Amino acid sequence: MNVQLQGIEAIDGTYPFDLRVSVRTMRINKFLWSMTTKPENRPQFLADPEGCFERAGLTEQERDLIRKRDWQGMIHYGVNFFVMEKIARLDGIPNAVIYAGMRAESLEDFLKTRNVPEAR
Amino acid sequence: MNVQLQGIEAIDGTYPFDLRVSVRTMRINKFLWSMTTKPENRPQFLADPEGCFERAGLTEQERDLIRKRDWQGMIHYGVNFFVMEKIARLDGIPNAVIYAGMRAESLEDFLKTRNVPEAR
Amino acid sequence: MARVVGGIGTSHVPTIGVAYDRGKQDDPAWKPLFDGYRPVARWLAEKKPDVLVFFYNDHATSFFFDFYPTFAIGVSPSFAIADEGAGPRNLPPLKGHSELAIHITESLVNDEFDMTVFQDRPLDHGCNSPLSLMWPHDPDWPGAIVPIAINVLQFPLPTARRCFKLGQAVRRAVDSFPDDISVAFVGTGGLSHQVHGERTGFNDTDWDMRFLELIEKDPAQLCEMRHADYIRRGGAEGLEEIMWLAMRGALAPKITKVHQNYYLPFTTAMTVAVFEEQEAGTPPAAGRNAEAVS
Amino acid sequence: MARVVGGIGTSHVPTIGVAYDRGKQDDPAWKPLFDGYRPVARWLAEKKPDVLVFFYNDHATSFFFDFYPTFAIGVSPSFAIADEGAGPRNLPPLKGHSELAIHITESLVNDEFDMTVFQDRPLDHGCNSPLSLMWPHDPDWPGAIVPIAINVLQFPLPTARRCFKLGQAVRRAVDSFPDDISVAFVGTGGLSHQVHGERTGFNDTDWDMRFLELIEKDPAQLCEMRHADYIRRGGAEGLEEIMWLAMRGALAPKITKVHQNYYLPFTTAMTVAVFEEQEAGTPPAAGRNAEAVS
Ligand SMILES: [Fe+3]
Ligand SMILES: [Fe+3]
Repeated sequence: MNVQLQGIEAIDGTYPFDLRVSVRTMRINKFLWSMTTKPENRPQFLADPEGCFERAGLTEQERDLIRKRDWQGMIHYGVNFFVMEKIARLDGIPNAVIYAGMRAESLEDFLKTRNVPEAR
Repeated sequence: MNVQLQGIEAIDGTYPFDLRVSVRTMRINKFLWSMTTKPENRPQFLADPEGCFERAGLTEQERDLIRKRDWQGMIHYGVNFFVMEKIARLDGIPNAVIYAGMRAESLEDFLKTRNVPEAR
Repeated sequence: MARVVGGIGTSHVPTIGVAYDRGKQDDPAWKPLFDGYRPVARWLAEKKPDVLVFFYNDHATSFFFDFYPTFAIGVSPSFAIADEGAGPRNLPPLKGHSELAIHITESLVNDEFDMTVFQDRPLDHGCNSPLSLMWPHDPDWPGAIVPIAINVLQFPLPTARRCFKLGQAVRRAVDSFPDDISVAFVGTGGLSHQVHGERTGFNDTDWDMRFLELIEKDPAQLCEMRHADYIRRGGAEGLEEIMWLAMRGALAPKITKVHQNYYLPFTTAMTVAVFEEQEAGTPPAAGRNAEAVS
Repeated sequence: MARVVGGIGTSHVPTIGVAYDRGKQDDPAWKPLFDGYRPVARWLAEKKPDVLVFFYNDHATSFFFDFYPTFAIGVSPSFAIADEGAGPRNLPPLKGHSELAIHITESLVNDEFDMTVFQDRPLDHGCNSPLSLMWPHDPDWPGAIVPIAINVLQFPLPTARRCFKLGQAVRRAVDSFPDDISVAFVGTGGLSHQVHGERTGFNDTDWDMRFLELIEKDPAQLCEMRHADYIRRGGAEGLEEIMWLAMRGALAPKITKVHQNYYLPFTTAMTVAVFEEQEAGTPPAAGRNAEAVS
């Protein structure tokens, strides 16, 4: 147990991305990272996601999380937030939609919680 | 000046690979590294070195050092030894030939300086 | 000898850069943010630092978890602007300062900081989003940067105290650089925000104000805090605040805040603050391996 | 709690692996080398460590200078054998020990060692050449390794003292690992050799013998030496010897050498030595940030 994170379990709705998570989810994180940060891979990912999943050997659960852009599910599974948000970038989806998704709220409801909803 | 290397200039025939050298020679080192350690790049390097030089934008001096397998020249220029020896591996050239080359000796003369020349 | 002109703490939210690029300087939703950066730009125009030593973090853009450094320093003469999925921002490449960066690296490694050294890696919004509001860049940037990346993504992260000590060690290196150049330190990230999990949207302005007070007057208290404390007080991603401690460690024990702006419109408490040293040239610690804060 | 069975210092010359793969065990040119590893293999077969913590260096194989770490630790459950240009050696992939490696990383980072963490990177001859002579591996390796890479290629390198302190900190981490496993520490590299420049072929057996004496009985003297001293005494690439100091730092202050072999046929003084602790379980240093050698 990392002493710097002692007490973290008492903080709800928070999932520290530590090395245990990182080792377990290396495959899906590497897949998303290489499909989104490498411009040369983006067209094939957008055109044929299923083929890319297959070649990367992702599990059915992993494929489904990506297919559905299930933001909350990805975070629970252990996808790193900064890796995840880059697929949204490719889709032209703003982060506000991801934020609402992770809270399992509608975008409209989430925006109501913000001081200046226009500043997104 | 790195205090750990104080006095190094008094040691002849020795070229510390430091960050000043590394920044200056990044292009040729990266070229050799990616052509020799990435198996997918090896065939094109062996088949068309000139085309690879051109695409990598190497200087004429850099190309010539590689063409001639000028081991001593490469070390003087700032190619890292461990990057350099991997081209020799592709050529099937043993390290003993590189060692002799860096000393500007014939292989035969170099071997005479070793205790057990067969153990190479 | 290099001279230190002061330090800047700033958020590095990507939307700042996007709003800037879309010309939202007078949009009511963004004006309070942009107005807050004008005095910073004026301060930089006046102090004219040749180099900004930039404590920032990469966001799984140029660094991936298959090879992840605790501290990394960039020694290239130039750094591209990263493409984070929507294409790179239309900014000139950032100029590096190889000589200073190499001098700092040699000093840090000999001082028992285990740096990773990078070349040819694009810099993402952790660097470029606040920079574009503070430094004019048409047709080119007025100076160079030395980027120092801190791991705030994959636990274990460096402790708050270690970040402070890194700043102290960087200052010792800058003080011993022989050329006559001027340097400012920039710490980026925060303040309170969380952008993952059901706790997304968390903020705490009381904590933000307390943090701004402590970073100026009592960084020792911030060095004592554990990562879990930062997450509780400022949100999981608010933990980026430890990068301000590196900037703080590089400054003299006594500093004065000459500017501050705070604006919390959406998910991140967007903040910028400028600090000057009360006694110019005071080194931040007596010797090597000195304790973080006495 | 993890138990420590001892330590091994060994050269990692690539030709050792090549000669092994070609079955030169009885070739007169190689027999003195292979015979010297038999007692090491017997010692390992007897002590049966579950994990070898392996201080080694990569040779611009898996790590390149565009992103170069001072210290890096591998946390993957498995590591491929690297292809260094002539195809990978016919060895099974090395097994990692993720749980121990992660525990060590968390302990090291909290102890102010700024580790880079790697996953999915093949290991080169720095690891696999001596290992194949010491550990049976048909059909598979008898245990796992935790690879810890030390920069000995691109200056600035970590100081000799910092390597020793790394070993001490790794020992503290191993001592606090909750599972009942046994561990040996391996330091690789050296002894005297130089394989670049006109000084290629340099050796000094007097220095090698002195080094072997000091590593056992007075590592403090080795910690004082600068990189230039190592280069002068043992050749530019002999400087790899600082990796033995990490192994030494992980062992108790008093150790006994139970085996040694030395053979200098070509360019590198090929050496292997096995050490046991005189008082089992003695921690190498009282507390965190303790001085290297008192
Ligand atoms: Fe950030
Ligand atoms: Fe080596």
